[in-house]
Amino acid sequence: MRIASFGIFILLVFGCGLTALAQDDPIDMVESEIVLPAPASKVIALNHKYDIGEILDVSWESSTSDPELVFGYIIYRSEGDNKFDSVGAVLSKINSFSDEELIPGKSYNYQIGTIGASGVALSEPSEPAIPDWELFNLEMWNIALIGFIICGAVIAYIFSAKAGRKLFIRKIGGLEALEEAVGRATEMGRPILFIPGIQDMDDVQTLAAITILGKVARVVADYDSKIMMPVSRSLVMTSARETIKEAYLSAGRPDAYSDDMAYYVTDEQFGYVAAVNGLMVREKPATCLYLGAFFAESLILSETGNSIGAIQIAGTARPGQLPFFVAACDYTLIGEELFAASAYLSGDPKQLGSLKGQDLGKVVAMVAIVLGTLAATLASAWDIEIMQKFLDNVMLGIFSNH
Amino acid sequence: MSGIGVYISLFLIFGGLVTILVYSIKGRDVDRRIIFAFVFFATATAIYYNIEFKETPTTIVKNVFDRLESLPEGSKVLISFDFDPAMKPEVFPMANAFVRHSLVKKHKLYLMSLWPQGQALMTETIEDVIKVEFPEVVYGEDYVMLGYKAGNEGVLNVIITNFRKMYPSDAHNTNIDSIPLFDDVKSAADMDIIFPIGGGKPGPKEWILFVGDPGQVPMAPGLAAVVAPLIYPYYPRQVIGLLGGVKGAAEYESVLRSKYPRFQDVPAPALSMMGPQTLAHIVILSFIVIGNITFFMKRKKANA
Amino acid sequence: MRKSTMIVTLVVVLLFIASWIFKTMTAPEVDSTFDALTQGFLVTFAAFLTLAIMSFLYQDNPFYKFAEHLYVGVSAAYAMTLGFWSTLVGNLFPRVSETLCGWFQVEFSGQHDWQFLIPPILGILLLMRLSPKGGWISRWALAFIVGTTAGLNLPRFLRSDFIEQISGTFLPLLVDWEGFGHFFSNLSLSASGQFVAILSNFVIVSGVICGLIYFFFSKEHKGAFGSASRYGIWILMITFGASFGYTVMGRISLLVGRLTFLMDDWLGIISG
Amino acid sequence: MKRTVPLLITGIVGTVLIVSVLIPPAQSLGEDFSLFFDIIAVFAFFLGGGNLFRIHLKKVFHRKEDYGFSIVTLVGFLVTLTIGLFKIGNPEGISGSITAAGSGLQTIFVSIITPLSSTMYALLAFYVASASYRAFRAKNREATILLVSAFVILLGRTPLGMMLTGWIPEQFSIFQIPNLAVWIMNSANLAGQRSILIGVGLGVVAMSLRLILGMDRTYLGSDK
Repeated sequence: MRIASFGIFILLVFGCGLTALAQDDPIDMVESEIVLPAPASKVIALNHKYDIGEILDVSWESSTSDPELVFGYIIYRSEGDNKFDSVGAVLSKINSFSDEELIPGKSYNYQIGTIGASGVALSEPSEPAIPDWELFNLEMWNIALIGFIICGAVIAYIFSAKAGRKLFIRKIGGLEALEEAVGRATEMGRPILFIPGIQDMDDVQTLAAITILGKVARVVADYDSKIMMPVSRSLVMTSARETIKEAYLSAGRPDAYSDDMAYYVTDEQFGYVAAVNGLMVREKPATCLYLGAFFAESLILSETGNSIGAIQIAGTARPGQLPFFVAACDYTLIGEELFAASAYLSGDPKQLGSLKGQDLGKVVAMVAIVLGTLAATLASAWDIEIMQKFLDNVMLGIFSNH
Repeated sequence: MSGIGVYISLFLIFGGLVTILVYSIKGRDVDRRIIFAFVFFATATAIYYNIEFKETPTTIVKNVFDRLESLPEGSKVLISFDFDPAMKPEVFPMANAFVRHSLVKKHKLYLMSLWPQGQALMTETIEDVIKVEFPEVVYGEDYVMLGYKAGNEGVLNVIITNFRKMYPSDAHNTNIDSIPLFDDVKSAADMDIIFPIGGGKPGPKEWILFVGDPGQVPMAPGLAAVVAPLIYPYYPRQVIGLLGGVKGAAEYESVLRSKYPRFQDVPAPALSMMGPQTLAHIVILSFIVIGNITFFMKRKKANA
Repeated sequence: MRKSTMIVTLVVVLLFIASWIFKTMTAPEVDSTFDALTQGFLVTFAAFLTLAIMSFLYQDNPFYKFAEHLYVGVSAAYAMTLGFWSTLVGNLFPRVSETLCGWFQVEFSGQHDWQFLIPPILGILLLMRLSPKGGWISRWALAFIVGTTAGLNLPRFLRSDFIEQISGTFLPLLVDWEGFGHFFSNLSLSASGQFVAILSNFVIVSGVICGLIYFFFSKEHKGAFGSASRYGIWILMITFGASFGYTVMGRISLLVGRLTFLMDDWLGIISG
Repeated sequence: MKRTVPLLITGIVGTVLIVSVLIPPAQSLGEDFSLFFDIIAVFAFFLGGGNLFRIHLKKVFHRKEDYGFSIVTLVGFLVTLTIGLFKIGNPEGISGSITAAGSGLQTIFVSIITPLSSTMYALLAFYVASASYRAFRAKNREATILLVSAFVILLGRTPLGMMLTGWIPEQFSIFQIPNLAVWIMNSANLAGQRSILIGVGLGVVAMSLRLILGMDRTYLGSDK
């Protein structure tokens, strides 16, 4: 209510100001004193779609008077008893209004007042309209559909992997480099440094890193080389120890395992980095592996690794840190490759199935982009109408809510 | 006086770079502390002499300016302070530039934050910019400080449909229903433009996902340089433009100054940061070049 | 304590006091001596902390450790108090208790929303993690947090980062097309020319597709598929280069901000 | 009890939030759950603070190495907490904004938090410099492309780019470094980021689905 009166006040003040300006010309003055602006016409109130029945959308055709002399519109509402109260005001360029916070199921009609210099001209009242609610938001059908397809594919692949079907995953380039790097450390008789990021076990990237650690530790156990793994979370330390121990067990050398291989340093980011840096400079590992979630330390670690001449392999899904790893390390697992590597190595049906489902999503994306681009090109370069229609109604209908 | 100083400093910096090059080619290791000292003095020199450059805005920044410029008086502008002091030098100038531009256009300002530290910075904006430069604006009628709420994207998910549920009161514990600015605002979808300013999580990306796209509200994020490239895919449909890092802020400040002479004398921190920024970029680029020259020379030797 | 450490500490303390006195004497616009003293102390302290952190560049040292430990404590408490006042006092109390509203001087909503007792209960369950035995019950709260994040993210990432990104790539490959003749006669490498616009759209469309191919794991990257994936990785490398450039730019800005504080607010040596 | 209840909670909450997007009558339930989440998030801050307090108290109690610094943490924590919770020094009293100018908390923010956190990140500028000297090498084709692109962006984002290449005629203006930088951002960078975004978006969808369906339970930890 208050905003309505405030709006009217502003519009009227504005109007008077303009009238005063117009007073240089006596004819204008006379005109504005007696002539009201033409009222707005065709006032229509419609139920607002896909809400909980609290909104009506009011629209009208603008006044036919000189736009310079129309300062705005006031929206009046009545609850069926022909007693109209103002509920809002808009500037003259606008010809629609959403009346919110109504009572569902009740009937309302509207009247539009056109504000001119000399007063307000009322339109005919609209037909009554009832705000109503809908069960489904049909505007979201495309999201529901695509979500259904992708989620369905993920679930289906997971179940089929669980049922024992072999799902093909291509060999990941970095994994070969990984084995080579471990081998080189053995040849040189120097240790391998493994950093699983600085996040806790609740980060997917840390989980992927621990999976890969299992493989690396197995090679280390086989070749009898040395692994060092300072970590920044105590939970990560626990799981890392379990993983390394298991690798040594399955290599048949449980006696060679020691708890000192993985140890906790500190939770503090820079404190941890300082400790790892010191370790690198003292022990001079031949191979450094940085796999997991990294932040600003990515660059400090890889720089130090570079200065001691180590082979460095990194992998993270954090796009902000990837550039530093790519520029400074010998090989980098980029983004999803980290997860694919972990799925590839573990053979876990959940990870494999998920990856497959995501691949299907990528196929959908690629096909859609090709079709959409073709349609857009044909439609714009040679004005082919059917292509424009295809683009607007089919492709954008499915792939856009804008 | 300062002219000579500038030349001497530049001579020292570039002389130093050449020395490092010679050293590196000879195969000697340059201690990283020397590099650190180098960066420190190069940047400090440029700050000391206060070198300023002219900026021409790029389209992506100009789009933001033009949109705010073309909105009718009294439009609703929401600015979210989603950053902490660590990001402040980059993005705080953007927040202040948006505030100045909105108030000079007589728009209504809604200030909020998804980061606990953001509210304190919002207070700085209100004390140092709004109260000083725009003494005529009235709290509650022209601008409101909603303050911080915990819950990241959860906050956004509520305000996109219902502001009052998340903010029953403003930062001063005043009931929101008694604030005139909220008379015709039900949700964030009622805003005419939203400036999410930040660079972490939650930040501009969450605003696009949880408010911009579902509510179809024009978004113009102000971004810390680190995340700016990540937001480009949302341009031009999901965001109308963006300001990336101190350069983006400097461009905005320069258009604001040229359009509104009254801002000629207010501080433009981003513009004055571009001098040191340029010098530091040159130093870093030189380091990359020196490093690679050494690298290739070594490799050649090894191959020969 | 070693002798050198003692000397360094002594020098730092003396400098600190000198700065304090100096900043107190030059403090602008103050009402009382006490205000001047506080202002002088605060600016000096902020400068001390800045330099203490920077000293880490030389090597790890007690000043850095002091600053780091102070930071950890203060920032944790800061987030707690702000969360308490803004969300608990602001959003929870007005919905559940008139008494609490009275204590904290915030307006009561007028009705008790009993369902809002659930989150504080879950919150207290979460705090059970601090006790060694009741840890498992905190999983209930954790489950709520995980469920909310998953439920909020799924439809929104699907919409903004998948669906909208796909339609955002529906670009005409021939921009402003008026036939080949027109194209060749106006061929130029101007940044605003037709050729560059066409090239942009071409790079975007092919880049997105080949980038996706690079991240495609169900097929061996051989033949044409392999070439596409290689092109994809080049596009990704350009992207990383851009990120790299922007990151460097951002880090430098922060340094400039800090040095400006030291030189302007503390030392006051920038003439302008 | 220990596993089933959490799995049920995750499943129900996640499903309700997804459904609330599609079904308008469920919208207010979705809002409520988001609010619940926000309130629990505050308790997560308390949990973090409590943990910190416990760890450092233990260090002091057992006189571990460097326990003196733990005292610094504890004092900083308790002082800030007291000032914040009781709004000490707030010019507007208990009902004022928590960060009102001149309040104790705002002072702590300006004089302690600001210098500490921003200097922490400013340190990275130094490391970037040293890394660019010692580690960023064009050692293979990929790294070379990356460095060239970074070079153009770094130059293009400063006035220097224009000074160096401003002489290039309009016919070839795409080779002016600032134009080239903008072009890279708007085309190749956009394409690369978009393909990453689509991939990650799919990953988030799959992960959320697994969590809601209870297929992924790692967040619950082991049964011990």
